Amino acid sequence: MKKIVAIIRPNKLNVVKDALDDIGCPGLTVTEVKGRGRQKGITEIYRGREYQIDLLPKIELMMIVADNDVEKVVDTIAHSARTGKIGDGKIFITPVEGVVRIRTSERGDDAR
Amino acid sequence: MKKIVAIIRPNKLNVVKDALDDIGCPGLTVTEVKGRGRQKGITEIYRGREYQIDLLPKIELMMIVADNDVEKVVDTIAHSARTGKIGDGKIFITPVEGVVRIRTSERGDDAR
Amino acid sequence: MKKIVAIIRPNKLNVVKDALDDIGCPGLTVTEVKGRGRQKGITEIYRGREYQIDLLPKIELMMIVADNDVEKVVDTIAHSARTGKIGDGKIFITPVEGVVRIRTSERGDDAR
Amino acid sequence: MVDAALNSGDTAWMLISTALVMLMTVPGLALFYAGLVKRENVLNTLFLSFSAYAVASIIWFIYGYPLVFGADFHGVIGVPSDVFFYNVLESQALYGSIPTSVFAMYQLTFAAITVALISGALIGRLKFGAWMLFIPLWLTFVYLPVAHWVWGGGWLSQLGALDFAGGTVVHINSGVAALALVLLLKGRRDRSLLPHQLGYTIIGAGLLWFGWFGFNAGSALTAGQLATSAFIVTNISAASAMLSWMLIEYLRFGKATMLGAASGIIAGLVAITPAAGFVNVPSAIIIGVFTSFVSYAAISYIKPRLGYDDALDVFGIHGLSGIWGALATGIFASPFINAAATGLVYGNPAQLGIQVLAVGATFAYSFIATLIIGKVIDATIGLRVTADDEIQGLDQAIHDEAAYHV
Amino acid sequence: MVDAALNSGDTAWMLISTALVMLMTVPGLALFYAGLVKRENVLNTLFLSFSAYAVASIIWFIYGYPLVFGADFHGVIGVPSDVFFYNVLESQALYGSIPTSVFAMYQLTFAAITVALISGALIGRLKFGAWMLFIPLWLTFVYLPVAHWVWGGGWLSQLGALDFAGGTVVHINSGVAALALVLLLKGRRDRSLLPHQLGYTIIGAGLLWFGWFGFNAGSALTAGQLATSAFIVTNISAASAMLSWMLIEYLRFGKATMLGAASGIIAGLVAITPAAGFVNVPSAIIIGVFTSFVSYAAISYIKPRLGYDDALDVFGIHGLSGIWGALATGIFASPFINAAATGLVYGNPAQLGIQVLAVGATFAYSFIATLIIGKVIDATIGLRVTADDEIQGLDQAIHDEAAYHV
Amino acid sequence: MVDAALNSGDTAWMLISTALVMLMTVPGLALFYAGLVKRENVLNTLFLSFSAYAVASIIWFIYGYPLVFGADFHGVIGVPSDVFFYNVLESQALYGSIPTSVFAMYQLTFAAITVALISGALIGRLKFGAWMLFIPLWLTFVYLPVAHWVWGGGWLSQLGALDFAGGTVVHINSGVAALALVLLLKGRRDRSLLPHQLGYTIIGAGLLWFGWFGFNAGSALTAGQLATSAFIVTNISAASAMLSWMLIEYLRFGKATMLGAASGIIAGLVAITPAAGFVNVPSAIIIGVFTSFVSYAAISYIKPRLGYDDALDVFGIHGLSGIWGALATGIFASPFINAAATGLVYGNPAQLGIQVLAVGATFAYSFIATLIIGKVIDATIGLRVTADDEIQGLDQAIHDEAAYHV
Ligand SMILES: Nc1ncnc2c1ncn2[C@@H]1O[C@H](COP(=O)(O)OP(=O)(O)O)[C@@H](O)[C@H]1O
Ligand SMILES: Nc1ncnc2c1ncn2[C@@H]1O[C@H](COP(=O)(O)OP(=O)(O)O)[C@@H](O)[C@H]1O
Ligand SMILES: Nc1ncnc2c1ncn2[C@@H]1O[C@H](COP(=O)(O)OP(=O)(O)O)[C@@H](O)[C@H]1O
Repeated sequence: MKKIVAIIRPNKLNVVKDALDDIGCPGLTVTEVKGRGRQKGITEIYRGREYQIDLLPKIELMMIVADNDVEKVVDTIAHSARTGKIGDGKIFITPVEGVVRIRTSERGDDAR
Repeated sequence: MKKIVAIIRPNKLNVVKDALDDIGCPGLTVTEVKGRGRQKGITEIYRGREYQIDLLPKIELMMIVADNDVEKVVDTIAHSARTGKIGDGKIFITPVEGVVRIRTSERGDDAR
Repeated sequence: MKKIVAIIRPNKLNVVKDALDDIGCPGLTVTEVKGRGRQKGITEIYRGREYQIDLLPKIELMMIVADNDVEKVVDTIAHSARTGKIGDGKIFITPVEGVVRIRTSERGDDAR
Repeated sequence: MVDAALNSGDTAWMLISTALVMLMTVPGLALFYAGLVKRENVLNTLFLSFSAYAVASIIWFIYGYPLVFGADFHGVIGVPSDVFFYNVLESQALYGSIPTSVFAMYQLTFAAITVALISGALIGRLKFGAWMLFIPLWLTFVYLPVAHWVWGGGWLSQLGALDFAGGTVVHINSGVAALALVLLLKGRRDRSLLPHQLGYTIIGAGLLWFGWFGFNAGSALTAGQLATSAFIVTNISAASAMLSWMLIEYLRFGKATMLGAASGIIAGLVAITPAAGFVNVPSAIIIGVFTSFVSYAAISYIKPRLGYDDALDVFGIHGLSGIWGALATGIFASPFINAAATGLVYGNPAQLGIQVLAVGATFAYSFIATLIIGKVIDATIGLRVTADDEIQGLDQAIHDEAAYHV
Repeated sequence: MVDAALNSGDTAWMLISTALVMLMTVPGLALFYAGLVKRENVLNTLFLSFSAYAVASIIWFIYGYPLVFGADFHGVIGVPSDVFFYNVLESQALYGSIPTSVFAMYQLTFAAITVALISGALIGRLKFGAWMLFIPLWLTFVYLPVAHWVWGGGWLSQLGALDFAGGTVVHINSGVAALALVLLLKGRRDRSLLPHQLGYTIIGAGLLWFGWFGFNAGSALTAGQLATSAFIVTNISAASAMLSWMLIEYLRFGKATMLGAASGIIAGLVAITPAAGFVNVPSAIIIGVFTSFVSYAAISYIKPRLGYDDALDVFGIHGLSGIWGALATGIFASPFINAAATGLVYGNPAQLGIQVLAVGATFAYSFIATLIIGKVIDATIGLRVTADDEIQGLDQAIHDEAAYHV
Repeated sequence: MVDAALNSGDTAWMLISTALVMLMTVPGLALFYAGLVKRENVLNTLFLSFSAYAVASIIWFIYGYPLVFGADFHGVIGVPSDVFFYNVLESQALYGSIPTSVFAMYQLTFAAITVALISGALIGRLKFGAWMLFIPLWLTFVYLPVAHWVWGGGWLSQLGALDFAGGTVVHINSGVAALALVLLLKGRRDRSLLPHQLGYTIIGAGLLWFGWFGFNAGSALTAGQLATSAFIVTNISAASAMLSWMLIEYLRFGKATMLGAASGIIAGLVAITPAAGFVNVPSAIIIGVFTSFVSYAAISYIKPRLGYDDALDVFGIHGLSGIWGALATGIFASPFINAAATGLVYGNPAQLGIQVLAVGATFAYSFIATLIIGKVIDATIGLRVTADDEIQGLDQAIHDEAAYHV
């Protein structure tokens, strides 16, 4: 089992969610975050003064998936979240050692 | 050392926190998240139109614990967060390679 | 590649961000979280009644960095986020198995 | 000629006073309460005030107004006539120097806010259907008679009870009803008062203070010296009570809170309400300063000890500051301000006795009648939501909507 | 002597009524709309109302007022005179018992809110520059003539069309203009109505209800029986429509929503507007109850079927409840309330025919003229923002600011 | 007979004007400021305005009113009499056609908002205790004398200085005091102006605009032509200044901001305040358009260059637009609007000289006296919170509460 964390554009959330539905991996957890990478910040003006806002709003998507679903899920996210412009975000894969479903105390792959 | 991430119902946070206190593992970090799994979404009505809200509010609990506390902590969370109904959430365990306490720069187990 | 997660004081965010800029590691993702550790909570009063607020606001900083940058980044965060008082927070290092840049589908180190 | 004595200045003042009192409920009180509740109960809280105003608006013109202000029937109730406001607008009748209809409309806004006030005690666990049933029952069987007794020529007014703008009729009445219902409803699972957005409460407090000028100074029914006098003492009592609440907090905790200050404002406005047209500036300062001690003590010491869950302190603030105000009227009423009333300090101790009687009668009647209404509703459709609905929050559970979306 | 007939009570009432109608737009309507939109479009939504008010304020005194209320020119438009309000303040002229200038200022607030209303349909995708151009064009070519026809002595008023406070001039006019523009603008990418902060909408609804007393009762132009009568029916229609909207939702879903109740309030206020000075209490209840069915049906059944993206339902609520109100005026106008008007149920069916004509003429003129103005703007500077700007949200994209910062 | 000349229309207008000016501070200005600050300072910011209003309410009736409006003592101050408003309500005295007491109450709201305005410059770092001490000191030693000089028959009014509704007494006075205190207080650690919830600021701006009609048109003290005239020019100046601020931003950045527009509204209202009862429509447009240039320049160019940390631009907007308005009154005052005043363009250049003198005297006195008061407070209990408190945010640090809970 792997943990996949993807940082995507906020307005891509719905497309990505639907795409993950279609490949049969609906389970996910979403967090509102802010980030910076290569995308440069934006400027806001208040009473004639410019403020550089360098952290831009993003959405973090977290999914636990079976080992052999990793490729499929990563590809699906990468594909559906892409605009081709700087700021599209990243996907990170990290190892998972155990999963428990709280409702039933099932463990392991079944618990996802 | 392990990192334990639990996704639980928002209204279970206090019970879980207290239970973790009782077993002597108070340190934790909490994030408001939204998620979907098997639990189906809810419907909201605005001016006669229904909206499917498929991401439900959850709380993400993150804890770094010593290897031999993992079982205890996981059991405590699973037990105190359970309602038995769909939507109770998941616990994920992942490896940790290092911990630093910012205040003192201590590293390793002592830094938790 | 490693994933570095740091829990810091909210008012240290700007200093830490600038310090990371200076060492050439700008990419990061930030989440508003709440946490408890050794720092004891605060008390709020409403109409003569006291409430114990034991979860204090913190900022979670997440960065994916190359293996040989880990030390540098950890030191920089630890140094710039320190006040020396309880509540300064923690840094956790976890392994990463893969990174994908959504915009280009590049993988591995280049994708950071 | 019908319009012979119509005074356009008085009428203008009553029109705007009516609008001001309306604003106190919608959205003033609604916001004041909504800011104090959990994020998950915001809309339900607003809804309780809005629906109280709407239902009262209809009932008042169907049969409410004549039951209060119709010809007195043995001191108990008005004789119903003019149902559906039949022929009142058409007749162009006058009430003093203003149209009868503006007087009726002005009085409606008092009936409406009285019911809405009760809701603050009940938030977080009351069935919405129970509330929709409670409004007409309580208005009919509690508000209308009590208002008749005090303002409509009923037995309390015949005895000479003083209530310039509603200390008894509005505040004691609603505060006591809130207490009675809370005893039936029982406490919430989570009783914390962690306001989800205090800004709403502050907007509400501001609009309440603003609208209260219509409430108290409008009760003069003319735009002249009496209205002005009521206006001034209303303002200074609110200010005094705000500062005295801050002082209490400062003495106890070393810090003053904004919610405390807002609570003091409301307590000060409540306390001056029955006295507004009868007292001078120094008396108003005393009334205001003291009322915060009364309400603060009730909320901080008595409530926790007795254990009833008056969620937003309707009994503590409206009930008790209302009682203090009603008594203070008997103490401080000055014949130099208003020839119609003389209190204890001007040599008429009997007035205080009458005030005690009016307070006692209103307390007893409101408490018992509300208990009966509550019991009936509980036995039929039930008062309380399910535990699940309470935990999930009422906005989602019983209205299918949320106050905020990201 | 010029001031001979000036009545200070009437003048006081018109001054405050004017301020009340101003408050309806700024910040009432602005907030009502802003609460319903996405977090990323809040400031832009507020800005559309504020800029409408500001631009109308200038235009009105430069040339707007005389084009409506100047000497009639063949029933079509007023003769422009007194540009820049030249010599009007100085002349101290009277309009009935009040200064001409307060009448002019009062009327300005109607022009301003009419344009601001339109913006609700357009949010989330309209170029700001296009709006800044639309305001003067639409005011000049649509509002001023229609207002002249109905209120300034133009052909509709010569025919005897009734519109007490703006059912035709304000609500049908703005609702239809909104529909026309929406057809040009096309739908938003994301049409969901998930209000980002319903509390704003509730504050807005409260201020609108409050301000509407100035709108409708102020239209009596005096502080007397007629103002009072309009005040009462305004209130009861709003309350009735709120409850009937709740009932519809309850019958359909088993639950009532706060946004539904707020929508009902607005629909009830719109519907009573043309009738406010002409009908009695029972008629107002009927008008209010029925109007929620009209607007609810439009929003829930017709809009989805036809597919136009009237974002915040300006046509559905203001257009259609406005039409119902205009017709209802022809049905229920009672000569016992106002000798100036007799409707169908009091034996004058012809009035209904005149109302149909006024509705039809306003609908057709507003629709076609707005379409032309919209086309011209689209062909020159363009109506719609880029897809990128729409997705990013207009606050950031076209104003470089954000409504919230953490 | 005492009431012989009481005019109920004028009295109604003054009662409601008083309530309107009260609403400007509580909660208008409080919200306007609170929306602009960081989430952690919201309640403290609200509290500064509320406490200013409450303390002023008490002081005014204890001794403030007679010091301003009592018999003139050598042009400097009023002779104190009637402390605790002794016998004023009871005497039922008249001030022109209205009760003396409503005039006194109306004037209180001006004193209160003047102090509250100052707080905008100080937010984020001022000790609460220092503020609670500053209010009575500043009112007593700065506001009361200056108000006496200009409005109470003091030396400036004897010289013929014009200030219809408070350009000098309220806006220059508070703006300059803000500047003086800021120099003592020093800058905040974090000077960014990233409004945490601009919606509050917009509600505040709307209520300020609404209330300003009471402020300016109420200053006529009667409901007639003069009030109407002041009402109209107030509105058009605000609208003009809003549009001109938008234009400046558009020329500089290609985009207009909602906060800019709101800032323009306030600047336009401030500038017209001293001139409101003296100028006609075209002059008001000029005053409004130009004032945004004045305040914008001050905020964008002068402030950063000089480096003082006037947090919410009290000096930049109230101080400088107030000065421009006071001078503009000397330029544009038209004897055809108000026989009492003739300005430069109507052939009386001396008036401009008098205005310059009044501005200079107020500036100098307010600056120096405020500096002294500030120094005294700093030397005793201290002006500034600890660095820790500032960083943590004042709501938590000094009030133990938070504006928002999830
Ligand atoms: N090294 C990193 N560690 C953690 N988060 C990162 C890192 N680099 C980028 N991110 C996240 O990804 C988001 C998009 O990155 P960015 O570099 O702007 O886009 P792109 O990958 O298209 O060049 C950032 O806003 C940030 O949240
Ligand atoms: N595969 C997954 N990856 C990440 N988060 C998940 C996953 N499955 C479930 N979750 C999280 O757990 C929450 C509860 O899951 P759900 O399936 O509804 O409950 P249960 O485990 O009781 O069946 C979800 O809302 C989501 O936040
Ligand atoms: N064991 C832990 N697991 C997860 N998060 C923790 C843990 N211990 C501390 N934290 C996070 O770090 C923050 C600061 O910790 P604290 O113990 O107060 O400071 P310090 O490390 O300076 O003693 C906490 O608020 C919490 O968010």
